Amino acid sequence: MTLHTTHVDWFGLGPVFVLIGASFVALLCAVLVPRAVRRLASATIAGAGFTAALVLAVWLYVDSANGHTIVSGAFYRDRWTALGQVILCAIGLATTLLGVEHIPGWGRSSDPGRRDDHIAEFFALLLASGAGMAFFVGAANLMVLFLSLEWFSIALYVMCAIDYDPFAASVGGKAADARPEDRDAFGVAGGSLEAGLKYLIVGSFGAGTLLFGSALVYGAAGTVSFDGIARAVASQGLTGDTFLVTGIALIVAGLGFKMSAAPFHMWTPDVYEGAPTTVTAWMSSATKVAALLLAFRLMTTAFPHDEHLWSWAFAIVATVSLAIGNFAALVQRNVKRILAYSSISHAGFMLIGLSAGSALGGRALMYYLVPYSAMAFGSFAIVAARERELGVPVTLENLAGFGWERPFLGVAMWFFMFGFAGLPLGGGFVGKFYVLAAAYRHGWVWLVIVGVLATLVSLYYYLGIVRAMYMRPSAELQVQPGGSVAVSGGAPAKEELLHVAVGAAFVVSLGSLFAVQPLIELARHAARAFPL
Amino acid sequence: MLGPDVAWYVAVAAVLFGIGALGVLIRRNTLVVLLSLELMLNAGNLALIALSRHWHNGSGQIFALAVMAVAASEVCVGLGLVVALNRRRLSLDVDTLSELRG
Amino acid sequence: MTGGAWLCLLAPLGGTSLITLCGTRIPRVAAAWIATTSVFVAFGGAVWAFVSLRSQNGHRGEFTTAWTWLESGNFHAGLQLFVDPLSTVMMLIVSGVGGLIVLYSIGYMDGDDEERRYFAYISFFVFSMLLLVEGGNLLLLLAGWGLVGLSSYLLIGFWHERPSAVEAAKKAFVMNAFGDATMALAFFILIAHTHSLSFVSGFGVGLSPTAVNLVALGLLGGAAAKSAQIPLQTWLPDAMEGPTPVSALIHAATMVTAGVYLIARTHFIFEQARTVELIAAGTGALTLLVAGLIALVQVDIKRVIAYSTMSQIGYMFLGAGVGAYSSGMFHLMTHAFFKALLFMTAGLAIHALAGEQDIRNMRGLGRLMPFTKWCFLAGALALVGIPPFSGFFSKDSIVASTAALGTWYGWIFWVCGIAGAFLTGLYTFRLWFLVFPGEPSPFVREHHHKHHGREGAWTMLVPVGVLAVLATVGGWLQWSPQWHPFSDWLEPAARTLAVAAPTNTQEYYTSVATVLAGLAGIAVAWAIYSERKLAIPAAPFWRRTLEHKFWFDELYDAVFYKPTAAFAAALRREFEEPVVLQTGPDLGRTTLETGGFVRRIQTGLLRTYVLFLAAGAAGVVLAFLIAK
Amino acid sequence: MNASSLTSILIWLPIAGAILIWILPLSRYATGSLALLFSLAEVGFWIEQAARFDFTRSGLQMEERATWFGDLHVSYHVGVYGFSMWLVGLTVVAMAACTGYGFWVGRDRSRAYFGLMLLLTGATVGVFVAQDLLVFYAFFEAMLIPLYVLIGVWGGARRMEATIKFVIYTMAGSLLMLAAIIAYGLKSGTFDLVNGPTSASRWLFLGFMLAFVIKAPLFPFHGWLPDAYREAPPEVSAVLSGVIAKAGLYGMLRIAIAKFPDPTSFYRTAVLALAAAALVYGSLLAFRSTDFRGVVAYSSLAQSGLIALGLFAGTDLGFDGAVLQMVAHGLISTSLFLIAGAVERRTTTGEFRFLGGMARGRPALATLLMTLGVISLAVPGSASFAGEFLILAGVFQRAWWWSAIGAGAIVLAAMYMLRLISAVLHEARGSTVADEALDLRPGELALVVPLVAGLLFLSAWPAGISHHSFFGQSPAASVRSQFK
Amino acid sequence: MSTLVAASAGNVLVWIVWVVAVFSCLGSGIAVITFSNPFYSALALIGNLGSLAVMYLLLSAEFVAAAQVLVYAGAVVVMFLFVIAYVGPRRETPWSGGPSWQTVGAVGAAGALLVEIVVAVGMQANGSLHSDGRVGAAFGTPAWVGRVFLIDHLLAFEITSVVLLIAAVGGVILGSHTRRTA
Repeated sequence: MTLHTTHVDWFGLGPVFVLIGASFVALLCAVLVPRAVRRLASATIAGAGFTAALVLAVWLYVDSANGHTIVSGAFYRDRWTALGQVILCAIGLATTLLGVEHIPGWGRSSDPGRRDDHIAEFFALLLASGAGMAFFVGAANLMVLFLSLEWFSIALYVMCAIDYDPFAASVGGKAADARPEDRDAFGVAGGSLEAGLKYLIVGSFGAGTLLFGSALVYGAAGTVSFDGIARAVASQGLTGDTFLVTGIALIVAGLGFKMSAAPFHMWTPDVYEGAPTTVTAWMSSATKVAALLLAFRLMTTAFPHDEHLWSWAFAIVATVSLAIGNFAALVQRNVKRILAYSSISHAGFMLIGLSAGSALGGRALMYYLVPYSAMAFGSFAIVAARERELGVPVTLENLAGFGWERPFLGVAMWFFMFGFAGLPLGGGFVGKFYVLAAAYRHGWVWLVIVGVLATLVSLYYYLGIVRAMYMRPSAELQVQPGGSVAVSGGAPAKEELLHVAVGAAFVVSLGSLFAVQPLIELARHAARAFPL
Repeated sequence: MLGPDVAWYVAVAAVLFGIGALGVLIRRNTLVVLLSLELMLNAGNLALIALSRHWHNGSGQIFALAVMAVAASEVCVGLGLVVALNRRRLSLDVDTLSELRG
Repeated sequence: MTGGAWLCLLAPLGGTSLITLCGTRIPRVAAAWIATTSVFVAFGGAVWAFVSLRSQNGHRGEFTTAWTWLESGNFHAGLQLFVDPLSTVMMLIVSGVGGLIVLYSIGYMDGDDEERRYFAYISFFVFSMLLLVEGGNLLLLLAGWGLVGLSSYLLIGFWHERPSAVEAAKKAFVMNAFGDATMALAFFILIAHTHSLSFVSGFGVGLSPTAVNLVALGLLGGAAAKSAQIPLQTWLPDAMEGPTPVSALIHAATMVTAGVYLIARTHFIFEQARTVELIAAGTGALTLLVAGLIALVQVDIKRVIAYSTMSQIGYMFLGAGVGAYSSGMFHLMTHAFFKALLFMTAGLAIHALAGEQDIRNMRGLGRLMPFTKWCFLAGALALVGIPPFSGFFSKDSIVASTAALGTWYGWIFWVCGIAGAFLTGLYTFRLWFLVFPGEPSPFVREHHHKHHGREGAWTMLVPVGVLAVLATVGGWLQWSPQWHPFSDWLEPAARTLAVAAPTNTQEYYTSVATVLAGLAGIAVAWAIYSERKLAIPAAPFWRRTLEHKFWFDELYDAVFYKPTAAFAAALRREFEEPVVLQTGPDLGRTTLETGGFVRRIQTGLLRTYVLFLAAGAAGVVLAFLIAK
Repeated sequence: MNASSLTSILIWLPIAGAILIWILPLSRYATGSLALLFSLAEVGFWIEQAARFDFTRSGLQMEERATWFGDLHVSYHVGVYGFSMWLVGLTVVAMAACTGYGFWVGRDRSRAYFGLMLLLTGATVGVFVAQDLLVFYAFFEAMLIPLYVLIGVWGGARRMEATIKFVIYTMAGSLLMLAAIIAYGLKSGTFDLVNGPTSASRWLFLGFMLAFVIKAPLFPFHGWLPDAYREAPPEVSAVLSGVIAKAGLYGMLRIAIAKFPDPTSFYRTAVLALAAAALVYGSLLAFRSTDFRGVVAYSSLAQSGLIALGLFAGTDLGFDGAVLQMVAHGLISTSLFLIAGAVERRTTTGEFRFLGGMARGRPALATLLMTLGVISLAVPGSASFAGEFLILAGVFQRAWWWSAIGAGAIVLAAMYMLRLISAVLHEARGSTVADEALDLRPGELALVVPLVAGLLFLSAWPAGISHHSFFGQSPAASVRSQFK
Repeated sequence: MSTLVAASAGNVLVWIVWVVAVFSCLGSGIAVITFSNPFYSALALIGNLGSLAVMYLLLSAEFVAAAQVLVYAGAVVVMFLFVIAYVGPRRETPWSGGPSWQTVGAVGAAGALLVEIVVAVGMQANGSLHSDGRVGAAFGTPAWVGRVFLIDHLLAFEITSVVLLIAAVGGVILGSHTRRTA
């Protein structure tokens, strides 16, 4: 019996293979490379991997004017995928830069031997999750969707928990009567573990939901491939089929979890706060890119006939996300939590573009992701810098004076906050404009109003961060700067790479304000992949 | 086909899914929560296989096989976390893992 | 001719600018002489304009425009001067009398440490006043109008450490601002209907009767405010807080008479709104009586003269109001002479007594200051209207014009005029008898001091002397029954209305009546204040009423100022702070509370999170099943 | 140099300067000098622009256009009309003076400070020259960013509240404007202000107007004003009241009135009523304010009302007067706030009960404050008188009572401004006024005197602006034809 | 005829097996979430997995059924049991803890999901889900599954291996922190 194996378009899967390959190499570093250079070696490999994948993705973009599926309809080789991969690889590269100086346990230990624990594995997981996301954005059937989702999710679960310190004081359960801002005293590493577990359980629940939804859709359409579903729905008139709509609903919930859209968002603030900040930076930007791009593809490719259902669903979810994210962020003191809620509200904004379900909405979504991910990454990176400086979680209180002490990071943070708030510093402004325009064109004036009101509420906490950085005298600062930096002999942390990463985010978010037309052209070509 | 219609299988899967979800929602022991998640994934698998039978195509079965591997992976990581929690002498009660909140 | 006008206008402005820019880099006396010279140069310019206008027989006047000052749509207002008989007369009076008074100020203000500021202000005033009288359109007139108000404010409040001076200055300005506002409203009507404010080209023609009445009322409001006529008179007596030369110049000779000039200038409009014009006359009549009465009880030498000024302007309003513009203008001129004279002699007295102004302390001053005494007497007689002093010629023709009306209100005006003459005699000579005759009182002996052996610096005495001569002979320019070059000169600009042209008979008997009334007043004054043959009538209520100036201040305070202030304070207390300023923070607080609520949902308990995920999924499924 | 690039230069030159200042590690003195140099260069470029502006030609001049994003027809489109040019001039001059003031008082953290001031300059100029709605909106919002920091960092004791309030208030309006912009732009297929059609939608009009009445502000949307004006550093208050507030009024003219003729006439009475309310209310509260900046702040509210009265009169005189008054009041309140700053520096307070008697021995301060005060209360013959006169004459043609209210407010203006003058300069010496408190120093004079000179020049020739803001004989017709 | 009888006899048998499998499946599922001792819960899960495997067989998915037993019961549950043994039994009763509305919400949400899906299935049951059910002999056999795997779903197959690898790495990382040396 001859087995005619399917043709594999190696080039089409190039970025994924490069990343996964780099991941294996990095993993080998963990055992083969001496500890002294392990950090450098694995970081170099990660950087090289992301760079190579980025180049390949750009090449793919150029070379994939006519989108089609490859490997028996499992994966889309088109510009939407390629553009998504470009963004993901860019974020990955920046995360690598940020991660080079990543110190497990926030550097609370001066033990030089501990410093490089699992650093190679960290980069391997980073590359692996990047590969999973790069795969996810191109998924062409529900099975690949589910599997690649789990692929990067599992990697992220581990990354969230990677910083736990097995020897820190056991304080679990004691926090019940402590205010969140007093939590500094407790082991942050415990937070990392808690974050990992919460993410894992909620994530698995979401995955289960997604799986069951996929099963129901499969039951309705008889196929798992996106265009096959659309064809089946069209040919058999399944638009109102109960299996199909229930399945779509469960898939919406499952994906909503990944986008951290309310009411599936509850894990987000905790996980973002508890996870190592490097990982948070990566998650908050890359996961959203992947989930939103995939969701847009899935909805418009597989379920165009049920647009009346999912566009409303996403509109409502967007509204709830905007409300919850912004209101909850108002009363936070921990900066990572504020940014986490902010990411929820931005998920709401991007869902507006998704819910419009039009080519304009797709462009808006794709455009929005660029400045958003730059700003999200950049702001978490700055939080990471402050954390490394202080050795404790960053709150609005201990951010005091930061802007003046670290002018570059301060200006960048200032810039990101105004950009998040939709003020015209950076592309966040145009992004908001774009998604609202998409909503308006869809006939949803109410959604436009919701969007602008949400922006108004959000101003308060974004400005609050700027205020904390610049308008409080640093004498108010209660915490002694210290951490590993101070203990290990006064040499300032090597932050050049972090600065480069933040600078890159800065340039991207600023540049996207001016280079709207080129970006939109890219997005337009990318959105041609869809039957819109 | 022999035996009940595919719909019955799917109904059973739905009930199993509900049981699993309920388990996650009412149990505090991390291990039992992980077990309940397995129930949910298995409910999905049952539905997939039943529908695979219904459509006479293999996608469902393959999907189910993949899900098994994924479930194993999740369990692997989940149990790793449990071990790590245990090593920090932390309770396995999920309600005590609430340092992060607000 | 226009060159003269421009020179006249700009010379004082140049003086002001020079003094301001030089600041403390020039000695005080230099500033004084810059101001004086500039005003005399202005007088030269006025003479130039007068002479060249005179050489152009039958010419009504000439416009000269520097540039378009304000322009919008089809409305244009040039920076435009108008040289005509009326404006040249005013230019001569303003710059002439002004020059004398500025000269006088050199002596009077000597030693004040802010002399430079004073002279900058006073030449600025002269500039403003000249702008007012020369302006070729109403807008420019209003500009001058406002600027004289401003300089008046500055000069009244010159001694700004005195709270009373500052208050008086503010009061003057605000009341004048009220007048400015009514005038501006009148101009708006004109612009809306005729698109023009220029004195040329069918000025004020084509308005509806209502409109023209309103315009005239608006103008009257401005005139009354500036000229301190009832009901806008209360600022003038307070304005005596300023230095005495200021009172002489602004609050006697020039600015306060601007209302009369305005009526004469805009008589086209007032003649179309005859009722309003008569209201102006009535206002004048009322004011001349009320002010005369109040003057009877004042004890501050300057205030007595100030009320006298109000009273005399009342005469001018009466004249202009009934249509005898040239009589009004003539009285304006003679009044400028004798009232400036009176103020300046009073100033000499005040100066000699080191600032004392209470007449009850001044008895017997004439013995020590003979020059002052005789000059004051000349001014007093001119004021009362005793022939051959100037006031006689001008005042009588006004009263005669009221007789010429021949209507019931005409006769009322006439009676008022005569009564006013009596009051004038009474209060003027009350002042005279209290201050000058007799033995010097101990106070006077104690405080009197001479300036280098004279009654004042020569810069003070010379202008007084000149004005004494003018007050005496200035009226001979015209005796309306026989000899009226002044009216003839003004005729192209402001022809006396036929109804207000008295016959010679009316002139004669009116003259007799006013002179007799004046003499009676003098006699009563003599009887009461000199020889004490008559007791002061004991009428406490009326006395108090007069001392409180008919309670106008109290009334305005209660009706306008206090309610406004209370309303503003209430707005702030009841609306601004609790509503406007609090709404934002309240909304913010509510928002934050909502945030706190949302935060409480975030329990940190994993199962809650899963619950939300499950419930959300259930909700979406339910919605889809329902909506499909 | 191409004339049309002047407009872009005016926007981007200060922004480039800001970036330069942020990058270069210069000393405080060098930073200030550099910033001042940029501000003055900006003024120079504006003079060049004014010189090249052709008043005999209708339509937009010195226009530049580049596609920003094509699919929604948004373009970077800038250019000037007569009135925008005057407002640009006001901006650059006032900003130069305020930058100079910051230099003079030696603001700490000079690089941040001067960079923000320059950024503010560029953004504000951008508002006045933007001819695309989204560009307009972007600059309109961009103004807030430097202002937020400037108030929050260099402001007074209660600066936090003030600045948050200010930003949230303004954003509340402008975000609804964003919604309106989106609706307008997508409905009409272009965001261009020059080519865009007029709209009859009342909702959109209200969306735009809300932003403008908050920015201007008009009663009762001025909740942010007293705090912001009091707590900001004096030069920032000067900018806020002198320039930024004008952006709201400019928006009414350029967008609300020009693009929404039908809604404008529908809501005319309502807006006029609001404007009149602002005028009277502002005047009354200015009259009861107990501090220097309070008086100027509320008088700014009153002036905004007055200008809005002129704009919504819809008559020739109203439009011309409004533009003239915008410039005149801009210069006045800028200089008044700078002087307030000078007074506060000498006495540590702006409260009237601690002030007084500053005129004696301080002739320059007295002369300038007096001059500004009387110009501010619109003494006849001054530039602001010309503006107010035209506005009220214009609105008189709409209905007489608006003018009557306006005229009454002028009397109130006299009351509060004289109160201010006498409380600061006159009467007994205040408890905080030391004998050693100096007169204005040459540095301060160099900032304020040019502004006052500008005002005096305008007083001598108000037609320079009033007749050179709109092309043609009839501004109203020009507005109706959307300035074409 | 005989085939029919045989079929109907087989059908009855299938039904019986099915009913038993369903009961044991659901029963053991409930047991999983109700036993207070996690050790028993894990054992109950084995029962559940087994009964599911029976159902897979009824659905002609032999290979999957085999994999189920091998992978799940053989590997996953054993792993569970090891860990439970490692951390020691920790008893905990269901329905306890959390905020007061947690339980109500839990029952509500899970019940709602269940009811909704069951209703959806029920609405479908008379429609498209009714099928004759004849499948080819190869259906579900390992060979067939392998073919489908390698031809139709090659990528899924590959991913699965990657996912497992990552999970293994993760487990190692989480489970093996090096000892502090100093």
